[in-house]
Amino acid sequence: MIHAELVHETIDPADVLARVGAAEDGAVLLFLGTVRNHADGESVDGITYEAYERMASPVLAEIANEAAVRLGTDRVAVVHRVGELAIGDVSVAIAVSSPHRGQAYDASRYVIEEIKKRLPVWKREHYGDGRSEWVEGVSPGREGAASTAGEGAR
Amino acid sequence: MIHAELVHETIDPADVLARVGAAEDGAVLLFLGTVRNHADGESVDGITYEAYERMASPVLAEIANEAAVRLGTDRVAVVHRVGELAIGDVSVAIAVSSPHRGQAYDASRYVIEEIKKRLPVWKREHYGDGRSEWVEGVSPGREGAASTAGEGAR
Amino acid sequence: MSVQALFFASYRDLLGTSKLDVELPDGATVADLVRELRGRGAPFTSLPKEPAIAVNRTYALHDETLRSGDEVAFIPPVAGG
Amino acid sequence: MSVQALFFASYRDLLGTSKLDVELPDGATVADLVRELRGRGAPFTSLPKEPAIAVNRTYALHDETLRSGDEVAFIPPVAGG
Repeated sequence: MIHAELVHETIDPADVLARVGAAEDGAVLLFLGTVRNHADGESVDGITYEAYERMASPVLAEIANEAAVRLGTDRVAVVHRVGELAIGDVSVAIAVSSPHRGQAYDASRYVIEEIKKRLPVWKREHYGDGRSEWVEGVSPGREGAASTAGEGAR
Repeated sequence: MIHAELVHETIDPADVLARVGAAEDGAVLLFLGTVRNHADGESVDGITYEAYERMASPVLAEIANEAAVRLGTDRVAVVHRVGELAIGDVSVAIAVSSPHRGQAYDASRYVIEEIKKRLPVWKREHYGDGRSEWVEGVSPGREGAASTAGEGAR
Repeated sequence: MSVQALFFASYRDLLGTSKLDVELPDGATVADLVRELRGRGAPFTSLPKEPAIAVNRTYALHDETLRSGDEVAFIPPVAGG
Repeated sequence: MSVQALFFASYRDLLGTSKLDVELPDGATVADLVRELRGRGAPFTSLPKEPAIAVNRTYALHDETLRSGDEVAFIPPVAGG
Protein backbone atom coordinates (compact mmCIF):
# COMPACT_ATOMS: atom_id res chain seq x y z
CA MET A 1 0.00 0.00 0.00
CA ILE A 2 1.44 3.33 -1.08
CA HIS A 3 1.48 5.72 1.86
CA ALA A 4 2.26 9.46 1.82
CA GLU A 5 1.66 11.74 4.75
CA LEU A 6 2.50 15.15 6.13
CA VAL A 7 2.67 15.09 9.94
CA HIS A 8 3.18 17.54 12.79
CA GLU A 9 4.37 14.99 15.35
CA THR A 10 7.63 13.08 15.79
CA ILE A 11 8.27 10.51 13.05
CA ASP A 12 9.01 7.00 14.31
CA PRO A 13 11.24 5.35 11.68
CA ALA A 14 10.09 1.87 12.76
CA ASP A 15 6.48 2.78 11.94
CA VAL A 16 7.43 3.90 8.44
CA LEU A 17 9.60 0.83 7.89
CA ALA A 18 6.74 -1.42 9.02
CA ARG A 19 4.58 -0.10 6.15
CA VAL A 20 6.76 -1.83 3.53
CA GLY A 21 8.14 -5.33 3.04
CA ALA A 22 6.48 -8.39 1.57
CA ALA A 23 7.29 -12.07 1.18
CA GLU A 24 8.32 -11.48 -2.43
CA ASP A 25 10.74 -8.63 -1.57
CA GLY A 26 14.47 -9.13 -1.14
CA ALA A 27 15.42 -5.49 -0.55
CA VAL A 28 14.14 -2.91 1.92
CA LEU A 29 15.51 0.61 2.09
CA LEU A 30 14.80 3.27 4.71
CA PHE A 31 16.03 6.82 4.23
CA LEU A 32 15.85 9.35 7.06
CA GLY A 33 16.46 13.04 6.62
CA THR A 34 17.58 14.45 9.97
CA VAL A 35 18.18 17.96 11.26
CA ARG A 36 21.92 18.54 11.46
CA ASN A 37 23.73 20.93 13.72
CA HIS A 38 25.46 22.87 10.97
CA ALA A 39 24.80 24.44 7.56
CA ASP A 40 27.33 26.18 5.36
CA GLY A 41 29.73 26.39 8.26
CA GLU A 42 27.21 27.92 10.66
CA SER A 43 26.04 26.22 13.81
CA VAL A 44 22.33 25.39 13.73
CA ASP A 45 20.10 24.94 16.81
CA GLY A 46 16.91 23.85 15.07
CA ILE A 47 14.75 24.21 11.97
CA THR A 48 11.18 25.33 11.44
CA TYR A 49 9.53 23.52 8.55
CA GLU A 50 6.56 25.24 6.93
CA ALA A 51 4.37 23.71 4.24
CA TYR A 52 1.56 24.71 1.92
CA GLU A 53 -0.16 21.75 3.45
CA ARG A 54 -3.20 21.39 1.23
CA MET A 55 -0.87 21.22 -1.78
CA ALA A 56 2.07 19.38 -0.17
CA SER A 57 -0.06 16.37 0.73
CA PRO A 58 -1.17 15.60 -2.84
CA VAL A 59 2.28 16.39 -4.24
CA LEU A 60 3.84 13.95 -1.78
CA ALA A 61 1.30 11.31 -2.81
CA GLU A 62 2.07 12.01 -6.47
CA ILE A 63 5.82 11.56 -5.84
CA ALA A 64 5.16 8.30 -3.98
CA ASN A 65 3.06 7.03 -6.89
CA GLU A 66 5.77 7.88 -9.40
CA ALA A 67 8.31 6.08 -7.21
CA ALA A 68 6.09 2.99 -7.10
CA VAL A 69 6.14 2.85 -10.90
CA ARG A 70 9.95 2.86 -10.88
CA LEU A 71 10.01 0.40 -8.00
CA GLY A 72 7.60 -2.03 -9.60
CA THR A 73 5.79 -2.55 -6.28
CA ASP A 74 3.28 -0.62 -4.16
CA ARG A 75 5.59 -0.78 -1.13
CA VAL A 76 6.39 2.93 -0.78
CA ALA A 77 5.88 4.95 2.40
CA VAL A 78 6.91 8.56 2.79
CA VAL A 79 6.25 10.79 5.78
CA HIS A 80 7.34 14.44 5.97
CA ARG A 81 7.18 16.43 9.17
CA VAL A 82 6.41 20.14 9.56
CA GLY A 83 6.77 22.42 12.58
CA GLU A 84 9.63 23.05 14.99
CA LEU A 85 12.37 20.42 14.76
CA ALA A 86 15.43 19.99 16.98
CA ILE A 87 18.87 18.63 16.06
CA GLY A 88 18.63 14.92 15.26
CA ASP A 89 14.89 15.01 14.64
CA VAL A 90 13.68 13.16 11.57
CA SER A 91 12.21 15.56 9.00
CA VAL A 92 11.45 12.95 6.37
CA ALA A 93 11.33 9.15 6.31
CA ILE A 94 11.13 7.15 3.08
CA ALA A 95 10.71 3.38 3.09
CA VAL A 96 10.52 1.20 -0.02
CA SER A 97 10.79 -2.51 -0.70
CA SER A 98 11.02 -4.59 -3.86
CA PRO A 99 12.22 -7.96 -5.09
CA HIS A 100 15.58 -6.52 -6.21
CA ARG A 101 17.83 -3.89 -4.67
CA GLY A 102 18.47 -1.83 -7.80
CA GLN A 103 14.89 -0.63 -7.96
CA ALA A 104 14.80 0.02 -4.21
CA TYR A 105 17.83 2.33 -4.31
CA ASP A 106 16.54 4.05 -7.43
CA ALA A 107 13.04 4.63 -6.07
CA SER A 108 14.25 5.80 -2.64
CA ARG A 109 16.57 8.32 -4.21
CA TYR A 110 13.84 9.44 -6.60
CA VAL A 111 11.51 10.29 -3.71
CA ILE A 112 14.00 12.45 -1.82
CA GLU A 113 15.23 14.22 -4.97
CA GLU A 114 11.67 15.02 -6.10
CA ILE A 115 10.75 16.24 -2.61
CA LYS A 116 13.63 18.68 -2.80
CA LYS A 117 12.61 19.81 -6.28
CA ARG A 118 8.89 20.30 -5.92
CA LEU A 119 7.33 19.67 -2.52
CA PRO A 120 5.97 23.06 -1.33
CA VAL A 121 7.87 23.04 1.96
CA TRP A 122 10.28 25.63 3.31
CA LYS A 123 12.68 25.67 6.19
CA ARG A 124 13.90 28.40 8.46
CA GLU A 125 17.21 27.67 10.15
CA HIS A 126 17.80 28.95 13.66
CA TYR A 127 21.48 29.71 14.20
CA GLY A 128 23.60 29.52 17.31
CA ASP A 129 23.89 33.32 17.44
CA GLY A 130 20.11 33.81 17.61
CA ARG A 131 19.56 34.81 13.97
CA SER A 132 17.26 32.77 11.74
CA GLU A 133 16.86 32.64 7.97
CA TRP A 134 14.82 30.93 5.28
CA VAL A 135 17.06 28.39 3.57
CA GLU A 136 17.68 29.21 -0.07
CA GLY A 137 15.75 26.57 -1.96
CA VAL A 138 15.15 25.27 -5.46
CA SER A 139 12.61 26.86 -7.76
CA PRO A 140 10.01 24.23 -8.69
CA GLY A 141 9.29 26.51 -11.69
CA ARG A 142 8.65 25.04 -15.08
CA GLU A 143 9.71 21.56 -14.16
CA GLY A 144 7.07 21.39 -11.48
CA ALA A 145 4.45 22.89 -13.76
CA ALA A 146 5.24 20.46 -16.54
CA SER A 147 5.16 17.56 -14.16
CA THR A 148 1.86 18.22 -12.47
CA ALA A 149 0.33 19.22 -15.79
CA GLY A 150 1.06 15.64 -16.82
CA GLU A 151 3.42 16.67 -19.59
CA GLY A 152 5.94 14.09 -18.39
CA ALA A 153 6.98 13.45 -14.84
CA ARG A 154 10.69 14.08 -14.56
CA MET B 1 32.23 3.80 15.18
CA ILE B 2 32.55 1.42 12.26
CA HIS B 3 30.84 -1.87 13.08
CA ALA B 4 30.96 -5.11 11.07
CA GLU B 5 29.68 -8.41 12.37
CA LEU B 6 28.69 -11.89 11.30
CA VAL B 7 25.88 -13.27 13.45
CA HIS B 8 23.92 -16.49 13.85
CA GLU B 9 20.87 -14.94 15.51
CA THR B 10 18.01 -12.83 14.19
CA ILE B 11 19.06 -9.35 13.09
CA ASP B 12 17.08 -6.50 14.65
CA PRO B 13 17.14 -3.62 12.14
CA ALA B 14 16.58 -1.08 14.94
CA ASP B 15 19.81 -2.19 16.66
CA VAL B 16 21.80 -1.73 13.47
CA LEU B 17 20.17 1.65 12.79
CA ALA B 18 20.97 2.78 16.33
CA ARG B 19 24.69 2.31 15.64
CA VAL B 20 24.77 5.25 13.22
CA GLY B 21 23.58 8.85 13.29
CA ALA B 22 25.24 11.93 14.75
CA ALA B 23 24.32 15.56 15.35
CA GLU B 24 26.27 16.56 12.24
CA ASP B 25 24.49 14.07 9.97
CA GLY B 26 21.54 14.98 7.76
CA ALA B 27 21.08 11.61 6.05
CA VAL B 28 20.66 8.12 7.45
CA LEU B 29 20.19 5.08 5.24
CA LEU B 30 19.28 1.55 6.27
CA PHE B 31 19.37 -1.29 3.76
CA LEU B 32 17.92 -4.68 4.60
CA GLY B 33 18.41 -7.77 2.51
CA THR B 34 15.53 -10.15 3.17
CA VAL B 35 14.80 -13.72 2.17
CA ARG B 36 12.19 -13.69 -0.57
CA ASN B 37 9.74 -16.43 -1.42
CA HIS B 38 10.84 -16.85 -5.03
CA ALA B 39 13.96 -17.07 -7.19
CA ASP B 40 14.07 -17.35 -10.96
CA GLY B 41 10.41 -18.24 -11.01
CA GLU B 42 10.71 -21.00 -8.40
CA SER B 43 9.00 -20.85 -5.04
CA VAL B 44 11.46 -20.71 -2.15
CA ASP B 45 10.73 -21.87 1.42
CA GLY B 46 13.96 -20.75 3.08
CA ILE B 47 17.70 -20.28 2.63
CA THR B 48 20.72 -21.70 4.41
CA TYR B 49 23.60 -19.23 4.56
CA GLU B 50 27.06 -20.68 5.03
CA ALA B 51 30.21 -18.63 5.58
CA TYR B 52 33.94 -19.12 5.78
CA GLU B 53 33.54 -17.33 9.07
CA ARG B 54 37.13 -16.65 10.02
CA MET B 55 37.64 -14.95 6.64
CA ALA B 56 34.18 -13.41 6.23
CA SER B 57 34.48 -11.38 9.42
CA PRO B 58 37.64 -9.51 8.39
CA VAL B 59 36.40 -9.10 4.79
CA LEU B 60 33.18 -7.56 6.11
CA ALA B 61 35.22 -5.20 8.29
CA GLU B 62 37.38 -4.30 5.30
CA ILE B 63 34.31 -3.50 3.19
CA ALA B 64 32.88 -1.35 6.02
CA ASN B 65 36.17 0.55 6.26
CA GLU B 66 36.25 1.19 2.52
CA ALA B 67 32.65 2.42 2.72
CA ALA B 68 33.57 4.81 5.53
CA VAL B 69 36.19 6.40 3.29
CA ARG B 70 33.58 7.01 0.60
CA LEU B 71 31.08 8.17 3.22
CA GLY B 72 33.44 10.58 4.89
CA THR B 73 32.26 9.48 8.35
CA ASP B 74 32.80 6.50 10.64
CA ARG B 75 29.05 5.87 10.89
CA VAL B 76 28.88 2.51 9.11
CA ALA B 77 27.31 -0.62 10.58
CA VAL B 78 26.94 -3.88 8.69
CA VAL B 79 25.65 -7.15 10.09
CA HIS B 80 25.37 -10.35 8.04
CA ARG B 81 23.56 -13.42 9.29
CA VAL B 82 24.44 -17.06 8.67
CA GLY B 83 22.45 -20.23 9.32
CA GLU B 84 18.88 -21.23 8.49
CA LEU B 85 16.72 -18.29 7.42
CA ALA B 86 12.98 -18.23 6.75
CA ILE B 87 11.06 -16.06 4.27
CA GLY B 88 11.14 -12.44 5.39
CA ASP B 89 14.17 -12.90 7.64
CA VAL B 90 16.86 -10.25 7.37
CA SER B 91 20.09 -11.72 5.96
CA VAL B 92 22.04 -8.46 5.95
CA ALA B 93 21.52 -5.01 7.44
CA ILE B 94 23.59 -2.00 6.42
CA ALA B 95 23.25 1.36 8.17
CA VAL B 96 25.20 4.50 7.28
CA SER B 97 24.88 8.18 8.11
CA SER B 98 26.60 11.30 6.86
CA PRO B 99 26.07 15.04 6.56
CA HIS B 100 24.82 14.72 2.97
CA ARG B 101 22.62 12.14 1.30
CA GLY B 102 24.74 11.56 -1.81
CA GLN B 103 27.53 9.93 0.18
CA ALA B 104 25.04 7.90 2.22
CA TYR B 105 23.43 6.34 -0.87
CA ASP B 106 26.81 5.75 -2.46
CA ALA B 107 28.36 4.10 0.60
CA SER B 108 25.29 1.96 1.34
CA ARG B 109 25.24 0.67 -2.21
CA TYR B 110 28.98 0.08 -2.11
CA VAL B 111 28.68 -2.19 0.93
CA ILE B 112 26.00 -4.45 -0.54
CA GLU B 113 27.68 -4.65 -3.96
CA GLU B 114 31.05 -5.55 -2.42
CA ILE B 115 29.42 -8.14 -0.16
CA LYS B 116 27.99 -9.80 -3.24
CA LYS B 117 31.34 -9.66 -5.02
CA ARG B 118 33.72 -10.89 -2.36
CA LEU B 119 32.26 -11.88 1.00
CA PRO B 120 32.93 -15.64 1.37
CA VAL B 121 29.30 -16.55 2.00
CA TRP B 122 27.12 -19.01 0.09
CA LYS B 123 23.44 -19.73 0.10
CA ARG B 124 21.47 -22.86 -0.47
CA GLU B 125 17.88 -22.29 -1.52
CA HIS B 126 15.20 -24.69 -0.35
CA TYR B 127 12.42 -24.95 -2.93
CA GLY B 128 8.73 -25.61 -2.50
CA ASP B 129 9.08 -29.05 -4.09
CA GLY B 130 11.63 -30.21 -1.52
CA ARG B 131 14.77 -29.80 -3.66
CA SER B 132 17.58 -27.50 -2.56
CA GLU B 133 20.49 -26.00 -4.47
CA TRP B 134 23.51 -23.79 -3.98
CA VAL B 135 22.76 -20.46 -5.60
CA GLU B 136 25.03 -19.70 -8.52
CA GLY B 137 27.26 -16.92 -7.27
CA VAL B 138 29.92 -14.51 -8.42
CA SER B 139 33.56 -15.49 -8.61
CA PRO B 140 35.54 -13.19 -6.32
CA GLY B 141 38.51 -14.16 -8.52
CA ARG B 142 41.10 -11.62 -9.50
CA GLU B 143 39.18 -8.61 -8.31
CA GLY B 144 39.05 -9.99 -4.80
CA ALA B 145 42.72 -10.91 -4.90
CA ALA B 146 43.77 -7.52 -6.18
CA SER B 147 41.63 -5.78 -3.61
CA THR B 148 42.78 -7.61 -0.53
CA ALA B 149 46.36 -7.56 -1.76
CA GLY B 150 46.04 -3.78 -1.42
CA GLU B 151 46.63 -3.17 -5.12
CA GLY B 152 43.75 -0.70 -5.11
CA ALA B 153 40.51 -1.30 -3.30
CA ARG B 154 38.85 1.22 -5.59
CA MET C 1 -13.38 38.58 -11.11
CA SER C 2 -11.58 37.93 -7.85
CA VAL C 3 -8.82 35.44 -7.06
CA GLN C 4 -7.14 34.63 -3.77
CA ALA C 5 -3.36 35.05 -3.70
CA LEU C 6 -1.43 33.06 -1.06
CA PHE C 7 2.09 33.84 0.14
CA PHE C 8 4.36 31.44 2.01
CA ALA C 9 7.61 31.53 3.94
CA SER C 10 9.94 34.28 2.66
CA TYR C 11 7.24 35.80 0.41
CA ARG C 12 4.85 36.09 3.35
CA ASP C 13 7.58 37.70 5.43
CA LEU C 14 8.39 40.13 2.60
CA LEU C 15 4.79 41.23 2.19
CA GLY C 16 3.70 40.94 5.80
CA THR C 17 0.63 38.99 4.72
CA SER C 18 -0.21 35.41 3.82
CA LYS C 19 -3.36 36.06 1.81
CA LEU C 20 -4.84 38.75 -0.46
CA ASP C 21 -8.02 38.92 -2.51
CA VAL C 22 -7.17 40.48 -5.87
CA GLU C 23 -9.59 41.88 -8.46
CA LEU C 24 -8.62 41.12 -12.06
CA PRO C 25 -10.29 41.60 -15.45
CA ASP C 26 -11.95 38.47 -16.85
CA GLY C 27 -9.47 36.38 -18.85
CA ALA C 28 -6.49 37.53 -16.81
CA THR C 29 -3.53 35.14 -16.66
CA VAL C 30 -1.08 34.26 -13.92
CA ALA C 31 1.33 36.74 -15.49
CA ASP C 32 -1.35 39.48 -15.27
CA LEU C 33 -1.79 38.79 -11.54
CA VAL C 34 1.95 39.01 -10.92
CA ARG C 35 2.15 42.29 -12.88
CA GLU C 36 -0.86 43.71 -11.04
CA LEU C 37 0.72 42.97 -7.66
CA ARG C 38 4.23 44.18 -8.54
CA GLY C 39 2.63 47.34 -9.95
CA ARG C 40 1.50 48.23 -6.45
CA GLY C 41 5.02 49.24 -5.48
CA ALA C 42 6.87 48.28 -2.28
CA PRO C 43 6.83 45.73 -0.74
CA PHE C 44 5.29 43.93 -3.77
CA THR C 45 8.19 44.92 -6.03
CA SER C 46 10.39 42.55 -4.04
CA LEU C 47 8.43 39.58 -5.44
CA PRO C 48 10.31 38.02 -8.35
CA LYS C 49 9.06 38.79 -11.88
CA GLU C 50 8.46 35.10 -12.55
CA PRO C 51 7.78 33.37 -9.27
CA ALA C 52 6.73 29.73 -9.22
CA ILE C 53 2.94 29.64 -9.02
CA ALA C 54 0.41 26.99 -8.14
CA VAL C 55 -3.20 27.44 -9.22
CA ASN C 56 -5.60 25.45 -7.09
CA ARG C 57 -2.69 23.46 -5.64
CA THR C 58 -1.11 22.48 -8.96
CA TYR C 59 2.00 24.11 -10.42
CA ALA C 60 0.99 26.39 -13.29
CA LEU C 61 2.69 28.16 -16.18
CA HIS C 62 2.44 31.94 -16.34
CA ASP C 63 0.26 31.96 -19.44
CA GLU C 64 -2.45 29.98 -17.66
CA THR C 65 -5.79 31.81 -17.60
CA LEU C 66 -7.32 32.36 -14.19
CA ARG C 67 -10.94 31.93 -13.22
CA SER C 68 -12.92 33.64 -10.50
CA GLY C 69 -12.30 32.02 -7.12
CA ASP C 70 -8.95 30.49 -8.07
CA GLU C 71 -6.44 29.95 -5.28
CA VAL C 72 -3.14 31.27 -6.62
CA ALA C 73 -0.13 30.43 -4.47
CA PHE C 74 3.21 32.20 -4.80
CA ILE C 75 5.74 29.43 -4.14
CA PRO C 76 9.20 30.51 -2.97
CA PRO C 77 12.07 28.20 -3.91
CA VAL C 78 11.29 24.98 -2.01
CA ALA C 79 13.53 23.41 0.63
CA GLY C 80 11.87 20.28 1.96
CA GLY C 81 13.47 16.99 2.87
CA MET D 1 55.75 -29.26 3.23
CA SER D 2 52.11 -29.58 4.15
CA VAL D 3 49.22 -27.18 3.64
CA GLN D 4 45.62 -27.42 4.72
CA ALA D 5 43.04 -27.20 1.94
CA LEU D 6 39.52 -26.08 2.91
CA PHE D 7 36.39 -26.64 0.84
CA PHE D 8 33.10 -24.80 1.28
CA ALA D 9 29.52 -25.08 0.10
CA SER D 10 29.28 -26.68 -3.37
CA TYR D 11 32.96 -27.67 -3.39
CA ARG D 12 32.59 -29.45 -0.06
CA ASP D 13 29.51 -31.24 -1.37
CA LEU D 14 31.36 -32.23 -4.56
CA LEU D 15 34.32 -33.68 -2.67
CA GLY D 16 32.48 -35.00 0.34
CA THR D 17 35.02 -33.33 2.63
CA SER D 18 35.62 -29.88 4.06
CA LYS D 19 39.31 -30.24 4.84
CA LEU D 20 42.40 -32.04 3.48
CA ASP D 21 46.06 -31.95 4.44
CA VAL D 22 48.10 -31.92 1.27
CA GLU D 23 51.83 -32.61 0.88
CA LEU D 24 53.56 -30.37 -1.65
CA PRO D 25 57.19 -29.79 -2.67
CA ASP D 26 58.78 -26.68 -1.16
CA GLY D 27 58.16 -23.62 -3.30
CA ALA D 28 54.84 -24.94 -4.62
CA THR D 29 52.30 -22.33 -5.68
CA VAL D 30 48.53 -22.16 -5.45
CA ALA D 31 48.43 -23.42 -9.04
CA ASP D 32 50.55 -26.43 -8.06
CA LEU D 33 48.13 -27.30 -5.29
CA VAL D 34 45.14 -27.11 -7.63
CA ARG D 35 46.95 -29.30 -10.20
CA GLU D 36 47.96 -31.82 -7.50
CA LEU D 37 44.35 -32.16 -6.35
CA ARG D 38 42.76 -32.32 -9.82
CA GLY D 39 45.39 -34.94 -10.73
CA ARG D 40 43.84 -37.28 -8.19
CA GLY D 41 40.91 -37.96 -10.48
CA ALA D 42 37.24 -38.02 -9.51
CA PRO D 43 35.75 -36.30 -7.59
CA PHE D 44 38.61 -33.74 -7.63
CA THR D 45 38.39 -33.30 -11.40
CA SER D 46 35.08 -31.54 -10.85
CA LEU D 47 36.91 -28.63 -9.15
CA PRO D 48 37.42 -25.78 -11.61
CA LYS D 49 40.88 -25.35 -13.16
CA GLU D 50 41.17 -21.85 -11.70
CA PRO D 51 39.02 -21.64 -8.59
CA ALA D 52 39.10 -18.54 -6.43
CA ILE D 53 41.55 -19.18 -3.61
CA ALA D 54 42.23 -17.55 -0.28
CA VAL D 55 45.54 -18.16 1.46
CA ASN D 56 45.35 -17.56 5.19
CA ARG D 57 41.98 -15.81 4.77
CA THR D 58 43.08 -13.39 2.05
CA TYR D 59 42.24 -13.78 -1.64
CA ALA D 60 45.35 -14.91 -3.53
CA LEU D 61 46.51 -15.12 -7.12
CA HIS D 62 47.42 -18.53 -8.49
CA ASP D 63 51.12 -17.75 -8.81
CA GLU D 64 51.40 -17.08 -5.08
CA THR D 65 53.96 -19.32 -3.39
CA LEU D 66 52.70 -21.39 -0.48
CA ARG D 67 54.43 -21.98 2.82
CA SER D 68 54.16 -24.90 5.17
CA GLY D 69 51.09 -24.65 7.37
CA ASP D 70 49.19 -22.33 5.02
CA GLU D 71 45.40 -22.49 5.13
CA VAL D 72 44.31 -22.62 1.49
CA ALA D 73 40.58 -22.17 0.97
CA PHE D 74 38.81 -23.07 -2.25
CA ILE D 75 36.14 -20.39 -2.58
CA PRO D 76 33.12 -21.22 -4.74
CA PRO D 77 31.43 -18.28 -6.45
CA VAL D 78 30.08 -16.23 -3.54
CA ALA D 79 26.42 -15.42 -2.94
CA GLY D 80 26.10 -13.37 0.22
CA GLY D 81 23.81 -10.46 0.89
